[in-house]
Amino acid sequence: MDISIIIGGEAGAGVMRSGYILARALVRGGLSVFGTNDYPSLIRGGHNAYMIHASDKRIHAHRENFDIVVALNAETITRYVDQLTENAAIIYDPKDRSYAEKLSDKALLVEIPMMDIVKEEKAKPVMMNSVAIGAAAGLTEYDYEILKSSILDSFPKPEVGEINARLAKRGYDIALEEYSSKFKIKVAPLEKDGKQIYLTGNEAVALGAMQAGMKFYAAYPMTPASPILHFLALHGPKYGIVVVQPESEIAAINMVIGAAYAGVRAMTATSGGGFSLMTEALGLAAMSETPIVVAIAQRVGPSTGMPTYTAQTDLMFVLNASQGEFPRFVIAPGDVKECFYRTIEAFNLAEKFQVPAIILIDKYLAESHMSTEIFDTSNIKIDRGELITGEYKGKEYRRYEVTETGVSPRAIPSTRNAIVKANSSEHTEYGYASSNALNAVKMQEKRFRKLKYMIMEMDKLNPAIYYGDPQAELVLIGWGSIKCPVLDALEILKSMDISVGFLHFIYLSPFPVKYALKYLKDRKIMLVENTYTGQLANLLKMHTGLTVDYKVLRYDGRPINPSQIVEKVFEVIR
Amino acid sequence: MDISIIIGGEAGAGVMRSGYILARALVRGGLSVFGTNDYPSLIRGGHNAYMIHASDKRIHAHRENFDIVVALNAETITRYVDQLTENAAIIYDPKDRSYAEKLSDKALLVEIPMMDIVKEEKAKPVMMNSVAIGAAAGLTEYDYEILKSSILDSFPKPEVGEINARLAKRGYDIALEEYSSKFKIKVAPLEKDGKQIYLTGNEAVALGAMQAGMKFYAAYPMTPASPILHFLALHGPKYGIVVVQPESEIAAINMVIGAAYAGVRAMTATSGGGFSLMTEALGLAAMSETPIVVAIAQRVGPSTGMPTYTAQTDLMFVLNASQGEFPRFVIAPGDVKECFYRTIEAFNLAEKFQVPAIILIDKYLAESHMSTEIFDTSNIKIDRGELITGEYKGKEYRRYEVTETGVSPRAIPSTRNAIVKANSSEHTEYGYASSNALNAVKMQEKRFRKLKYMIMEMDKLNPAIYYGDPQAELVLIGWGSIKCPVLDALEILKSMDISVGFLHFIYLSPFPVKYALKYLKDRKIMLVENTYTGQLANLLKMHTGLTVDYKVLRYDGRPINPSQIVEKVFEVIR
Amino acid sequence: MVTMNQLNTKARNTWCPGCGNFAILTALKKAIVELDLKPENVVVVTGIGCHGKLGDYINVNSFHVIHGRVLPVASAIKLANYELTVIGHAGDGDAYAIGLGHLPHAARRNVDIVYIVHNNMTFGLTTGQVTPTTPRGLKTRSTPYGVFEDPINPIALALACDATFVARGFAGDLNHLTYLIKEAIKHRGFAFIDVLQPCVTFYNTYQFFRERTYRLEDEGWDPTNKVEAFKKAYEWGDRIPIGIFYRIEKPTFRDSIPGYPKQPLVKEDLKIDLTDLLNLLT
Amino acid sequence: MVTMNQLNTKARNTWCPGCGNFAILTALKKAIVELDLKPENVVVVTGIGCHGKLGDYINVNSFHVIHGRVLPVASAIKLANYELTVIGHAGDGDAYAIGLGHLPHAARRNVDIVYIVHNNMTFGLTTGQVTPTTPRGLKTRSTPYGVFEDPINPIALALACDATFVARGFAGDLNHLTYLIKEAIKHRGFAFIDVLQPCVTFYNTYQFFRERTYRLEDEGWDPTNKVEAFKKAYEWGDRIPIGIFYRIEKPTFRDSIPGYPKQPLVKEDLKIDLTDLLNLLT
Ligand SMILES: Cc1ncc(C[n+]2csc(CCOP(=O)(O)OP(=O)(O)O)c2C)c(N)n1
Ligand SMILES: Cc1ncc(C[n+]2csc(CCOP(=O)(O)OP(=O)(O)O)c2C)c(N)n1
Ligand code: SF4
Ligand code: SF4
Ligand SMILES: [Mg+2]
Ligand SMILES: [Mg+2]
Repeated sequence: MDISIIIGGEAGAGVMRSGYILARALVRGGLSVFGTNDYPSLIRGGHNAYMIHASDKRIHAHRENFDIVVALNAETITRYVDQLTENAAIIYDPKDRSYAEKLSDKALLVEIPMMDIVKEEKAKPVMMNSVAIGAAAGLTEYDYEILKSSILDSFPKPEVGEINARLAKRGYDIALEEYSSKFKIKVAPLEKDGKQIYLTGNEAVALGAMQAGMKFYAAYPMTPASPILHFLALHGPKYGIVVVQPESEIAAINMVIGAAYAGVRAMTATSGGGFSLMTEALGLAAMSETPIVVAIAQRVGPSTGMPTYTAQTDLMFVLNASQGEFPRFVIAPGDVKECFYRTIEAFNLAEKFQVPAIILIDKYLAESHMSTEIFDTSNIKIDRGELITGEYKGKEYRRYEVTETGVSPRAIPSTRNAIVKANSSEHTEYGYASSNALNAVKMQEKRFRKLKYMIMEMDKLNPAIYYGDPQAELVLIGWGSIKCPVLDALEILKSMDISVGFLHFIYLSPFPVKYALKYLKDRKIMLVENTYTGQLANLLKMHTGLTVDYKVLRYDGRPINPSQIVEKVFEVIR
Repeated sequence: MDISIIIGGEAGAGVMRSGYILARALVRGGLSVFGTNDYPSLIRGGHNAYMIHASDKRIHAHRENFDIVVALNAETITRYVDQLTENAAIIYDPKDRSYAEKLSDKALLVEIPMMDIVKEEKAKPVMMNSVAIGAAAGLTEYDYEILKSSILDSFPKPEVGEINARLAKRGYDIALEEYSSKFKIKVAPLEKDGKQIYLTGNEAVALGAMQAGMKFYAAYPMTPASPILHFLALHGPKYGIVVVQPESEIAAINMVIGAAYAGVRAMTATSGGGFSLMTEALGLAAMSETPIVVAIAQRVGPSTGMPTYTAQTDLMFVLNASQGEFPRFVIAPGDVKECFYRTIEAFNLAEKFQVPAIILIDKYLAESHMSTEIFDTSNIKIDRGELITGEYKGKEYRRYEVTETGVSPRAIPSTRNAIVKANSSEHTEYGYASSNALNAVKMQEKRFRKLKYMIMEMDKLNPAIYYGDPQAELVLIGWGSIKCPVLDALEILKSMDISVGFLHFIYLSPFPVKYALKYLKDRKIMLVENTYTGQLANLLKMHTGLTVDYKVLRYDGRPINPSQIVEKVFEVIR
Repeated sequence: MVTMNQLNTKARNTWCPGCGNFAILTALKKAIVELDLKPENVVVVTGIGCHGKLGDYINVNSFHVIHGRVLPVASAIKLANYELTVIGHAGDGDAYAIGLGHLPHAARRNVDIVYIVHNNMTFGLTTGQVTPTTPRGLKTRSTPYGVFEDPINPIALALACDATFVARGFAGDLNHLTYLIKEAIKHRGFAFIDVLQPCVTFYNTYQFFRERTYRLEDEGWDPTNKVEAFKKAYEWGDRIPIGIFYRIEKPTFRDSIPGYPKQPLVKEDLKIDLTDLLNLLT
Repeated sequence: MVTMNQLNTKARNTWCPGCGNFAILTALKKAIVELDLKPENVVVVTGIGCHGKLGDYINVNSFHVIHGRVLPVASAIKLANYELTVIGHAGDGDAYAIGLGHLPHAARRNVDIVYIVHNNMTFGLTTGQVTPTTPRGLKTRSTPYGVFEDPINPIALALACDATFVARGFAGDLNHLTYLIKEAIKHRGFAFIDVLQPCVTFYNTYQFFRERTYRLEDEGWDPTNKVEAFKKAYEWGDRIPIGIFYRIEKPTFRDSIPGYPKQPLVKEDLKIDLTDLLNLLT
C-alpha cells in the first residue's frame, strides 16, 4: 500500500492543520508517513497545499503525483490535473461541481456537501476541512477511530476537537458508503512495535537542543526557521529554558555568544538573510573560542527570494562565512531523526572543540513532517569538554592556554581563582590583545590545531553514510534533506533492478575526505542538489579532486522528487 | 642603487608622515619607491615604523632588511638588529647613545643631536623627525633641494613647512659632513621622463572611483579602508561627489544601493568585519540587479583580529558571501596602478552587467605607497550599459525584462513612460513579487545567463597576467598585492639565473579558467598567499582540477617578503 | 493629472480582507493624486513584511528592499535625486526591531523623506510574533505565555531623535491619514508617521482604536513645543491622540552637505578632470 | 576584600597620556572596591575602540566583543548568570552609531546591567572621525569641512527608551563618576551612564566641560519625573548638568521571563526528561 494525498485550499483555510491531522492518523496506524507543504509568502488568499505520502513500507519523501486530491476550493480541483495517478479521486464540495465535472474522465469525483454539513452542524466555515479529511479517510476505508483520536489530540480545546471529529465522521460516512467501492486504494493500520512520532525537522532540532541541555535560545523570526522559536517558546519554559526574541539576528547571535561565555549551552536559528547578519558575530565566537550552535534553515535566495520555498544554496556561504580563517562544524542532517541526534552532537562538538557548530537544514526538511520511531533518549551523552566551574585548581588561569590539541581549559565567569578574559582581537594566552607576530602565529596555529582532532572525532561519527549497492558503478551524492528523495528513488530503482549507491554527506565541515574517497573513487558520480550551480560538486573537487559526472539540480524552490532522480538515472544508465 | 630605510618611533611621533616625506623626495628624484608602514592598533605609545625601499630600477615591494635605521626613540635602535644589512647605519639622538653603542660593530652609528636642534630652532619636539629624515638624506648625499620641496608640499601650512625644512637641513648637514663618507650607498636623482606620483592603494581606489564618475560614497570607518573615506571626504566635494559617513556598514551599503537604483554610480569600502555586515545587502544588490561597487581592504581575522596588519584571508568569504546564488565580479588589483584602472573597470562592469562588483585589496596594498607614472586619464571609457534616462521609448517598461544576455534595460526613477519596480523578492519581469516555479527558473536563469557574457568580457581584460619566463617549469601563483613581493622576487631570482614564471590573478570571480589552464597546465605550481589555508589553491583545484605543489604562506599579519619567496624557490629547485 | 485608477497595478493583492494596509495604500494614493505628483517622480521604498507588498500595488517607482533597511535606501535615493518624492514604508518589526538603529540618524540628519510605519503591533508576514510595539501580556506565537517586555513609544522616540515632523495616524481614519501623508510629503525634512494599523488576522485593533483615538487637530494642538509633545506621547489609555505631535523647520541633510552640486547628483556629468588632484600626489 | 592594586593587570596600557579613559577605569575600580565585589563575579563587556581596551586593564572577567554589540552580549551574560555583576563599556561610535539599535531594547526590557558609554565624541581608535555626538561644524577626518549633521542627545534618547536609570558623568570629575557607577551597579535594572570623556588626541574637551558641568545632585534634583528629566536633557550650553537625570524601579527582564528557573541558568542540570513532550508528538 502506498498512497499520496494532497489537500489544497486558500491560505487561511486550515489546509496545513487538516493535512497534519490526517497524516497523524496514518502515523498512529503505524504507517510510514511523510507530509510536506507548499504555500506562498502571504497570510490569506493564496494557494496552500499539504501533501501526504504514506506507505506500509518505509518511505522518506513526498510523491509528485496524487491518488487523492482534497479540494477545499475550486482552484485545487484543477491545479493538480497533471499530477493525478491513474486511479485518482477528487474530493470537493458541490459548489465547485462545474470544475470537477471537467475532470470526470481523469478521476473519481467524490462530491461531499462539506459546506452544507458545516452549516447543519453549526460549525465555522473553515471547519469544512475536517469534513474533507474525514471523506479522504472514508474513501480509503481507514479506521475512523484513529482519525478521531488524531483530531481530538490536535485541538487544544476539547469542545473544538469534538465538533471537528463529528464533522469528519460525516464526511467519512458519505465517502465510505457512496464512493469507497469505486476507489482502489485501501489503507489499513499496521500491527507494529513501538510508538511513532510525527514531527518536522524544525521540531526535531528544537527537541535535540533541549535534550542537549540548551538553556538559552534567542532568535528573530524568519521563515522557515521560525517554528523552532515557536516550539521552544511554548515548551522551553517548562524545562527551565529561557527563550527570547530580540530585536534582530545580530542581537540574537551576540546574546547566544554572551550566554555561552557565561557557561550555558545556547543556540539561535535563522535562515540565509538572518545568517548574513550573523556572519560578523560568527567570527567573534570563533576568535573568542566561545562554543555556540547556529541552526540555519535555507530558503530560496538571493536576498528575500522566495521565503516559503526550499533550496540548498547557502552551503558555500555557510562554509566560508566571516572574515579570517577558522575551523567550524557544519552539519546537515537528512531527516527528522538525524535532526534530533545531530543537534545533540553539535552541542557536544561545539563545547568539546570550543568552535561554532552550524546545523544546516532547508525549508523542505524544516517544515516537512516525517514519521519516525520515538527518539531513544536513554543513552544521550553530554560532553562539555574542558569546562571548568566552581574553582580553578591551577596556578594562574589563562583562557587561551596553548595546548597540544588547541583546546584550552575553559573556565566561566564566577569560577574561583580564575579571571576569564575573552577577546575578539588576537590575544595572548591570557586573553590580552596582542599584535605581536610570533604570538599571532602561535594562536592561529593553536586554533587550527583543533582541526586535526575535529576530523578524528568526526570520522567516528558517520559523517557521510553510504546507502544502496556497495558495488554500484553509479553513486549518487547529496547532502542534508536530499537524503529523503534519494532514498525513495533508490527503492524505486531497486524495484526495477537498477542498483545504484548513494553517499549522503552529513558533515560538510570538516569535509569527510576519507569517506568521499572510500566510496566515490573510480565510480561514476551523480550529484543531486537543490541549487543552480551544484555546490557539493565544487566542494568535492576541491577536497578530493573527484569530479561529478552528472547532476540533478532543481532551483525553482520545489524539492527534488524521487521520480526526477529516477529519470536522470535512467537517462544516464541507458 | 637600491636602498632600504626604516624610520621607527612611538605612535604619535609622526613616523609615517616623515617617512612619507622622505620617500616622496626620492620619488621626485625619479627613483622607484615603495613605502609601507607597520603599526599596532593604538593612537599613542606603541611602536610605529615606515619602511622605504627605493631603487634606480623598478621595484615593487618592501625589503625585509635595512640599510638605514632612523631611530626616533631607543626602542627602534635595537628592534631591527637582525635586519641590518652589512653596511647599515643607525641614525639616533645622543640621549639614546647607550643603546646605539652596543651595536657599534653592526652598523655605522650616526649620532644627530635632534632634540637639541629642535630646541635651538624653537620647534615642537615631535619635529625631531624632520631632523632625522634630513640626516638620512644627508647620509646618502641626496639632493637637499628635492627633500625641501617634498617637505614644503607636504605641510598644508607654509610656515610649518618652512620650519621643518630648516630642521631637515640641519640634520642633513651634519650627516653629510660627519658621516656620509663612511656610508657606502649614495642616492642620486635620475633623469627620467614623465612625472611620477606616490600614493597608496586606498588613494588609487578612491581616485579610480572619482574618475569612473562615482557621485555618491558612503562608508563607515574601518581600518585599513578608512583612508578612502578620508581622501574622498577631502577631495570629493570639489568634484560634486557626495561623501557621507552613516551609522553603520549596513546603512552604508544600503545607501549605496539606493543611490545606484536612483541612477548614480556609488561605492562603499570597508574591511572584513564591515563586509560581514554588508553580506545581506550584497544579495539585495544582486537580486534587484542594482550595480554597486564595494571595496574591501582585508586585515587579519578572525573577528577583530589584528586591525592594522595584513592578510588575504577573506577571499573565499567574499566569493560566497550572501545567501542564494548569483554572479558577481571580484577583482583584486595588484598595485596602485591596477587599483586605479581596475576600479574604473569595476564600475563599468557593474553597470554593464547590473551585478555587484567587489574590489578586493588588503592592508599591505591599501596603505603602502608606491611610485608610479602619473595616471593617463585621457582614454578612460565610461560604459553605463543599458541605462535608460529621460524617456523610455518602448511600450510597457519591465525592469526585469528577460533578454538573451540576461541584462535588462535599466531605467531609473524619473524616466518618463517608465515605472521602475525593483525587488528583493523573486519577481516577474515587471518586478512584482512572485513565487511561481516557472518564473523562478526563468529569472534565476536570466541572472545566471550573464555569467557567460561576464566571462567573455573578462577574458578580454587581462584577468590574470603572466610574468617571467614563459617556459618556466615552476610557476608561482598569487592574487592581489602578492604581485608586489613576487615581482621583486622574480628579479632577484633572475639575477641568480633562476627562471620561474608568475601568474597573477586579478579576477577571482568569474575565475579566469582559460588563463589558468593556459599558463599552469603541466607546470609545477607554487602558491604565494597571506593566509593559513592557501585559499587560491582550493579555488584553482575547484575550477580547473589543477593542484598546487608548493606553498609560501604567511599568517602573522606581516606581508610576504621577496626573500621569503626566493628562499622557498631555492628549496624547491634544489 | 494622475487618477486613483492609474495608480493601480496588475499585481494581485494578497493582503487579508479587512487589513489596515488597504487604508494606508488608499491614503497614499489619494495624497499623490491630491498633490498632483507625477508617478514617475515618486519612489516608494518598502521593507519586508505584509506592508512591504505595498510597492506592488501602486503604480509608482518602488523598491522592495530588505528587512529593516528602508531608511538608508530611501535616504540615498533622495540624495541622488532630490527631485523625486521619496516615501518609505516600514512595518513595526521592520522599523522598530531590526531597523531601529537607522531611525535616530535619519531623523537628526533631517533627510527630506517621508517615513510611514505600518504599526500593526505584530510581525504579520511571519505569522504573528511579538514586535517592539506589542502590548505587554498579549499572547503571540513567540510569546505563548504573554509578551514580557514593555513596548517602545514610537512618538516619544522620534521626538527624542529630533525628527522635525512627528505624527501618528490610524488606518481606521482614512481622511485624517490622507491629510497626514500630504502634510508629510509637503514637509521639507524628515517626516515620521506611525500608523496604527489593525492586523485583522493576528491582532485586530480596529475597535480598540476606534473607541479611543481622537484627532489632535480637533483640539487645537500646538505642534511646536517638543516637551509638550513628549508629554502627549505618553497619553495612551482611554484617549489616544492621532495627528501631528510636532513639526519644525530646519535645514535638510542635502542643504548641509558640503559640495552638494547645483543639480541632482544623477544629472551630473560623469567625466571629471583629475589633473589637479593627481598633481598633488607627485 | 579586593584592593585597587589587585585590580591591575599585566597588560601594557596603550591609551594616550591624559586620556579620559583613565578616569573611567579608575572610577570603575573604585566602585568595585567600595562595593566590595569579588573580581570573579564581575564581568566587563567592552566594544571596539579605545574604550574597548579597558577590559585588558582591569583584573575582572572581561569580554572584548565586536563593534556595537556590547548590549546583547552583556544582557545574555546576565540572563545566564544573574549572580554576576555585568558592566558594559561602549564608545560613542560603538553605542550611538553602529550599536544604537540595541539601546531602546535593552532599556525597555530593563536588563539588570550597567551600560557606560565613553562619549569622547569621536571615533578614537580609527583616528578621529565624526560620531553621532560630535558637535556640528567640528572638522574631523571624515568631515574635513565640518560636521554637517546635528548630534543626537543621548540623555533624551535614553529617557524616550524608558531606561530606568539615566545619568551623565564627566571623566574630569572622578569622585562623582565613581558615585554614579556605584549607584548604577546598585540599581536593579538597566542603568545607563553617558560619560563625557575628553580625547586628548582628537577632541580635547577637558576645559570645555570643566567650565560648564555642574552636578544635578548639588541642586537637589528630583530624578523621578520623566518630563522634567527630558527638559533637563536639552540643557547644553553655558551649563551642562551631570548626575542622575532619572531613576525608577520596575521589574527587570529576568523577573518577567516566563519559566526563568529558581537559580541562574548556568547552575541548571543539563539533563532533562523529554518523555512527556515526545508523547505529545505521537
Ligand atoms: C534579516 C531578516 N530577518 C527576518 C526576516 C523575516 N521576516 C520577514 S517579514 C518579518 C516581520 C515583518 O513584521 P513587520 O515589519 O511588522 O511587517 P508586517 O508583516 O507586520 O507588515 C520578518 C521578521 C527577514 N525577511 N529578513
Ligand atoms: C563592524 C566594524 N566596523 C568598523 C570597525 C572599525 N572601528 C574600530 S573602533 C571604531 C570606532 C570607535 O569609536 P568609539 O566606539 O567611539 O570608540 P573610541 O575609540 O572613541 O573609544 C571603529 C569604527 C570595526 N571594528 N567593526
Ligand atoms: S496578516 Fe495582518 S498585516 Fe498581514 S495582510 Fe493579514 S491582516 Fe494585514
Ligand atoms: S585617541 Fe583619544 S580616546 Fe583614544 S586613547 Fe587617545 S586620548 Fe584616549
Ligand atoms: Mg508589523
Ligand atoms: Mg568614541
